[in-house]
Amino acid sequence: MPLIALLILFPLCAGLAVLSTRDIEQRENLVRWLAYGLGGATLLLALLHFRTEPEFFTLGQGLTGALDNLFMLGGIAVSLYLLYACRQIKGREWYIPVLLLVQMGLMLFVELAPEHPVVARPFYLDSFSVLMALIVGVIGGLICIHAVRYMHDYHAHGHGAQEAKTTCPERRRRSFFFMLFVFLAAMFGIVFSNHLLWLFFFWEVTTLCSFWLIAYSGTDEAVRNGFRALGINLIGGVSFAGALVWLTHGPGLHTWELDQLVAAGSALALIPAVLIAVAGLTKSAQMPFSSWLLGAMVAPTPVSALLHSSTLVKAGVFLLVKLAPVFHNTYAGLLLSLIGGLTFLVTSLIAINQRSAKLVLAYSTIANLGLIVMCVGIGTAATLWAAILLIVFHAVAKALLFLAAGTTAHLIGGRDIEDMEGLVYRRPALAAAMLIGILGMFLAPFGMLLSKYATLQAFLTVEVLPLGGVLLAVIIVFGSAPTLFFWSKWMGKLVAVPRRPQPSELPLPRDEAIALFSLAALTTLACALFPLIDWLFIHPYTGSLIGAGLIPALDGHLPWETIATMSFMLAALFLLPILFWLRPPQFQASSGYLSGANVDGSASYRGAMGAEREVASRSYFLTDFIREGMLTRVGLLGSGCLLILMMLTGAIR
Amino acid sequence: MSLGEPFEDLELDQWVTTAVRHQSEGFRLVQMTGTARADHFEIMVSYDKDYRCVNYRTRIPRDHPELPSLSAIFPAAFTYENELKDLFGVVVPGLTLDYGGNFLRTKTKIAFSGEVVVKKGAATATKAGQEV
Amino acid sequence: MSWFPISTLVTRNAMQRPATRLYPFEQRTPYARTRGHVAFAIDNCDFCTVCAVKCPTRAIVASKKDRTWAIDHSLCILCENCIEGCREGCITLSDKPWPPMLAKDVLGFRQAFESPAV
Amino acid sequence: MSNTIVPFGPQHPVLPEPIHLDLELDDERVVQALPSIGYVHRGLELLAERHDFTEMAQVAERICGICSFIHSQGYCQGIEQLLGIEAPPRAAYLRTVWAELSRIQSHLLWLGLAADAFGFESLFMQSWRIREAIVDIIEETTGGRVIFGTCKVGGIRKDLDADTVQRVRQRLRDIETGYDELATIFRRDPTVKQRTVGVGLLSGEDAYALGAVGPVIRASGIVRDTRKLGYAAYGELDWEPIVEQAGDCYARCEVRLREISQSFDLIAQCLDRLPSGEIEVSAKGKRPKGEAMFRLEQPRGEVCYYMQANGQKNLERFRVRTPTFANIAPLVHMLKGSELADVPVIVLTIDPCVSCNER
Amino acid sequence: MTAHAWTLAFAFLILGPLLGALLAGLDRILTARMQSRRGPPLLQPIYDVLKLFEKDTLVVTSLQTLYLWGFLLFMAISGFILFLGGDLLLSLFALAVSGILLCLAAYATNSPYSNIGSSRELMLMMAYEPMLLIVPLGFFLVTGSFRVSDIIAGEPWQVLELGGILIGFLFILTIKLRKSPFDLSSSHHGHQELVKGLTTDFSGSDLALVEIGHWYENVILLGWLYLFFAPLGVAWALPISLILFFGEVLVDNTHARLKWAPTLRLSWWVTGLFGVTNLVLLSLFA
Amino acid sequence: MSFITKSPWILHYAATSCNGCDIELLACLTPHYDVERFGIVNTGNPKHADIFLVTGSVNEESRKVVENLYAQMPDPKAVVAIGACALSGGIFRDAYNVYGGIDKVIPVDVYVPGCAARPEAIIDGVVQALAILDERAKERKRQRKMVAA
Ligand code: SF4
Ligand code: SF4
Ligand code: SF4
Ligand code: SF4
Ligand code: SF4
Ligand code: SF4
Ligand code: SF4
Ligand code: SF4
Repeated sequence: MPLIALLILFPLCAGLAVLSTRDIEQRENLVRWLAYGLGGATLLLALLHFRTEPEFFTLGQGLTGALDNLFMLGGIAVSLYLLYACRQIKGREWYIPVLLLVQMGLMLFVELAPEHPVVARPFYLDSFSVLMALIVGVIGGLICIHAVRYMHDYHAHGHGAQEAKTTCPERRRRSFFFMLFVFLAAMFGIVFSNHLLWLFFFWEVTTLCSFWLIAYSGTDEAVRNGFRALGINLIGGVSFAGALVWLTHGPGLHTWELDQLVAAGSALALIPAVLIAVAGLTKSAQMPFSSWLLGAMVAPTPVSALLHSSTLVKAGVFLLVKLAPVFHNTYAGLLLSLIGGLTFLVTSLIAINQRSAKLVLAYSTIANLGLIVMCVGIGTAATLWAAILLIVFHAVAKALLFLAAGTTAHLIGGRDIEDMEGLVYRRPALAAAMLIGILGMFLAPFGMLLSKYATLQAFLTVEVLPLGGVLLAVIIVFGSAPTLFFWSKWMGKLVAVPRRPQPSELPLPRDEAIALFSLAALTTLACALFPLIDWLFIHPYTGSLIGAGLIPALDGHLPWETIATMSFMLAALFLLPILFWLRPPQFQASSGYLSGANVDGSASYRGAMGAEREVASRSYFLTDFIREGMLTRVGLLGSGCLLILMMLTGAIR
Repeated sequence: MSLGEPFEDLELDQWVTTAVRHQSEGFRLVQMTGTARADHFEIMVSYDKDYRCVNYRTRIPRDHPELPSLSAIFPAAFTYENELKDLFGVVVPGLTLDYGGNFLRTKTKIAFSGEVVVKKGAATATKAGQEV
Repeated sequence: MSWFPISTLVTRNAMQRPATRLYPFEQRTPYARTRGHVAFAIDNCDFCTVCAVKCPTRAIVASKKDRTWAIDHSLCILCENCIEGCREGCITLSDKPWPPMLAKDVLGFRQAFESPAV
Repeated sequence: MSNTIVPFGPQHPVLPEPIHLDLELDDERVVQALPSIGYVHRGLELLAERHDFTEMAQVAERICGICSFIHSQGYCQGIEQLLGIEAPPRAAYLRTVWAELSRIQSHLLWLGLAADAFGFESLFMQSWRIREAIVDIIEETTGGRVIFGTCKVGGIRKDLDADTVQRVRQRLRDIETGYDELATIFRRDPTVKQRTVGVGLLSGEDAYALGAVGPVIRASGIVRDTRKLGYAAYGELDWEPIVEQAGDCYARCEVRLREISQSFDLIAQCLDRLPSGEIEVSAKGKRPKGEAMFRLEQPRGEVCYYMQANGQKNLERFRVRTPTFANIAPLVHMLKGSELADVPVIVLTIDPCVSCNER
Repeated sequence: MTAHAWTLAFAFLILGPLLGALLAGLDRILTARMQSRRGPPLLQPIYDVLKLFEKDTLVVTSLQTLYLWGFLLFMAISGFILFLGGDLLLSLFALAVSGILLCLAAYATNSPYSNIGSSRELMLMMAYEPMLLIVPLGFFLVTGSFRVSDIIAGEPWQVLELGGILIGFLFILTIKLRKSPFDLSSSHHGHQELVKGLTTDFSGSDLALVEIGHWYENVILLGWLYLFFAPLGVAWALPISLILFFGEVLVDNTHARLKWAPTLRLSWWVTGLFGVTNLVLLSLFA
Repeated sequence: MSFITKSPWILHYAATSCNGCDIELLACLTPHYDVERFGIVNTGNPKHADIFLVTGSVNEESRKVVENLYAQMPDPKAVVAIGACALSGGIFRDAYNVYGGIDKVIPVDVYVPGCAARPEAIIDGVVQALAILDERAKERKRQRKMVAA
């Protein structure tokens, strides 16, 4: 328990400490040390509590009461701050304050209820939440380290320089790291709270932080996107609050404790679970709610990495995974899976259209979360196993990719994938990190493959509605193809040999290097040692759920040779370049084939009108074939219908 | 088969107006070419309609070989005019798609602009013998 | 069944003997008019050089003074002008192509003949 | 935003001849296609200064190895006009026979290359197999497989005896049967249609305005076949120009397919009506004088010969405007907005003749 | 994992290329005969590769060789898993990795035709991956396992239950074998708009690696095809799958090359129509 | 005997030929002559080719192209010039844009005369080139061994 308190309070204090520094250098050093400390603390937690059975903590009566009041006031404060921020809204954004007020009303209705359920054990800890904490602490910490240098550059040049300087005064810059730390504290809160009201408070804090961070640069675009994020997250908030109202005043289940909600099973808990799931869907940017995540890409890259790849969106799926036992074997669960599936399919396709590295990452993030949601909706041990592994792999690999994309943008001055041509030759280390990230994202034997393997197997054996499983499997089958396309073409750009010598470039800053290489190492380790992760964290968690009879016993698990073969492939993928490096072949170099029109061994040719032209190759975006607008519309409509259906089936049961 | 198609001489300033007239009458550009003479270039253009071909000739002086472009009237003229440019050294103001002398790159530059020396008879055997 | 005709054709082809002429192993009989290469018999030649004059590529070089006649097969375009021009019938048309050469030695192909022919 | 920039040619397996296109692609859509020529330019018009007017017939024949005969025919008829002589009727008929044989062989050759351009290898092989039979006839009657060498100023150099005529007629009938099967395949194959229908559209107005000739303009619904001028024996034969309306690649293929059948028919007519008599009139001692513009129809369309002479052995000016040259502007027009995979198909459906084009 | 399985797997590693080369040789002879040509000797593919090793290798970047080795390695792994009786899904993933590495090798050269070739290859992968993935899924629904050894031990009539999937597989087999109408990215024949597509900038031993990889691929694909009929016993299954395999030669010779967009659309339609429908029916009635 | 003689892949380039020789060369690939019997494949790509078949003479534009293509062919390789034009310029030898035969720019191993060169002659020429290639392949092997040693 003290550790949990530490984890929640430490970043909070850290944030305050950062806020109080005046000197930039001092502040940067402080951030570095605090981030290391945070990572260390979570590692300590993990060391102490791996393979742990769920543990619940009680607080003293007085403390609970005090915290109750504190969080209630805090909640109101957050809402009020947001209301205050709403003075900047424009036009159609009037719905934001309305939602805020509704949510505040609902919460007050819950909290001031005459006889509300008593929460005996407000905090808990199980191996899954430890794993989440590890992700938040380590990856969040690394992202903070990356941000130190990145924000330095961000303000030193580029649009950051022009815009942030005018719109964001020094105070705002200081608050940046404060907000990061507050956000991490809230994440820990979400991960460890068993008290749904407290959880909701932390939830609100993350909403606030994301709004603030997205709008950070203060440009109109950033502010608008901030409000979009806020608005959509508030929909989730209202839905969450609705669930709380149901749990407080509704018939049947009467509890404020998460574990009891889960344990109540689908018969009793489906309605609140569905409502909370909607909140989870908004936070994890699933299809009808996905637009905020794309808009949020205007934020500085570390923010994107932190909020939108590795942590914030994970809060959404974290909650969904927690609720999975409730969804197991229900129509609502199947529909939830279908929402995830539709999101996966549509966003995978759209990602092909994207030029900007960040947008590709954003779409693939949504797609991957969709995959996780698919797993959650089915809610068997195998799919949960897959979902959690996906969370882990996605968190490390995506954080790595985001940071690498940001660093690349700073170093070579372009965020388009097209600009990254020849990165392997121009910036080998950076390119290696990026390649590891990409491989981790989709390629056998790395991360996603495993999870896809498990999900496919699980889907085909799903029993709610036999067709549903096939449908989901088919979605994966069709969704994987575009994934393969856009990742491969990105890799293709990275490995392409540059056409002319590149000018000497800036050195890779140390902070960014540390973050990138640690993440690259983590990605590799996660892939290589995933059985260990499984054994340490996932298996105990699913095991305890099975033990409690919440989900059926483990069905077909991965056979050992499959894992062995995967490891062998992984080893091969690493050994081959090393062998190659040790004994490089001695081949004569020549220029590419240019129909015989080459000019002196370069990449230019003698073209029409006597001009010497350099060839150019652009990867394919298939904009004529895959129409982003149309797909988005289909996705929104389809997922909207599914969402409504899900809520209906939830209610009808 | 002799068609008795006419060859008419034009003044240079009628060059474009004739083209415009033929274009509006539904004629089609058949070809343009040149012949080098001692003190001028003869430029020829052929239009046709319903299998009837009419040919016009104009002269441009060697020291000021400038020919207004027809490519705005007959888009297809750009190939012929570029050719005239490269082979005869004619300047063609107003060319829509100007290859800048790179339409036909040749070993001997502006090969057709030289004095027309008609050799008496074919190459003689003795000369050939020396060369071989 | 729009792919039917092509499928029939292709299968029929596969069943039948290939149309291939197994060239170096089996050689077909040339037509009477086949232009293979220009053959020369010195016997009647009186070195009038008509052939050389008529040759558009100057492949033939003949000299009345030295009584020599030479042909460069790398230049000959088989136009038959020389054959038509020669009143002595020294030049004939062979239906075999002149074999490929490893060196284009112009002098080497100029075969000089002494006046009483060999 | 940068586009893909690809040098298409001069050496490119889809093009048997060197021509270059600077292609600018967006994905695979052609944003811009700039042609560049000159890879085959020899400068043979100026060879008229070196070769006398009879020898020039052999140079003219080598303007191109595919329509070789028609080039020599055009040249010779032009000179005949300047000399004021006319080839005897038998020569005119045999010239027509050879010209049409050359058209069949050229179209079959094109058919094969076009099939190859959209990856239909067996069709390529089949059409060249049939073409080889035509080439055999050509070889038997002229002695050459590609360069006929039978046309001369004043007539032709070689006659056909009755036996040969009979044999040729018989063999052509057999070949035509084989050809009909091939044409059916080409017309009906769904994948061929996929690749050609609606591709490379050229409206009649555009075709006319851009000066397209030959099958290209006829496929756009405009009747223009220079053979209608009635040179050689064409004035005396029964035939009508072949026209299609669609203006796409398929229509251009169709025009050529039908023209092959028409040529078979024209040859049969010629051989049936073959007049007897001399095969040449002597041009001895005559010298060309004056100027002439002679036009005739090659497999690829109208070719123009312009000749100017002043009574000497050598022409003063010799000029050839070949069909491909006229079709370049329409080609550039059609390429814009097509797809990379369509480029070879469109290029081949104008059946480019770089060799004659650049002379 | 019986000794027999291990023997088979190692036999694949060593003899696989040989068998694949013979298949390729037969293919070339058959193609030639269909075009009424005489065609090359049966061992021609082997001569070609041995010749390529005799030649110098020109590279644009030395890294391209690395990716090609990766391509070959993963191709071999994929086949190894298959013939070991291992996990079909895993074999498929290895196949995909190998395909991607081949594309990377071509991308690495950064020359226009190679690049377009690999972009097209990726599109083809996008076209056939869904169907290829459905095959193991179908087997799973029928036999309850992704393992090849279990599939072979299945019921003889499973090929009937998997009829639609078989059709879909035969369809994408055309793509995988780089046959007309789907030889968009590179073709075994000359003369196409992409020069040699993917392989344009490989030469000498690099190109030989690609060829050997394709031989492996031939055998792997034949193996996949065989799986459908495997429960019938070798005596039936092998001839049937060989006939179907060479049926592709007929297809190759009766079609023009399609463009990428129709290819993608068509193969997804076929996947949906045959593959997915079959899956749905299986899950409804199984 | 080295394998190169069993699998000679060709590259064809029409320098400034009149097409006559080109179509005869193409005819070699088609059913009646089918040079695939000898393992010959028309690659259309210098990087895959062993024998460079050039038709037509060299002019201003094609000079560079022929050089480039030759340079992009990996050793061992051979060049066969086909037709009078490629040998010497043929009838166009006097034209103002013609430099002469192919050997003006790259070393030629076999000269196939004719206008147009017949398919049979082309096949003979390629067969001659095979002997040369065989020699070169062996030489190359020796060189490589020496480098390795
Ligand atoms: S690199 Fe781009 S994002 Fe970064 S500070 Fe400069 S302009 Fe802004
Ligand atoms: S033309 Fe005849 S007669 Fe005169 S020299 Fe020549 S061979 Fe003798
Ligand atoms: S015979 Fe002929 S070549 Fe000899 S001198 Fe007389 S004209 Fe000249
Ligand atoms: S056939 Fe023609 S080119 Fe050959 S030697 Fe005789 S005249 Fe000269
Ligand atoms: S024309 Fe006849 S006789 Fe005169 S030189 Fe020539 S070959 Fe001899
Ligand atoms: S278009 Fe010209 S170069 Fe091509 S085959 Fe015809 S005549 Fe020859
Ligand atoms: S278009 Fe010209 S070059 Fe082509 S075949 Fe006809 S005449 Fe010959
Ligand atoms: S040698 Fe003759 S056929 Fe060959 S390209 Fe030259 S002119 Fe044409």
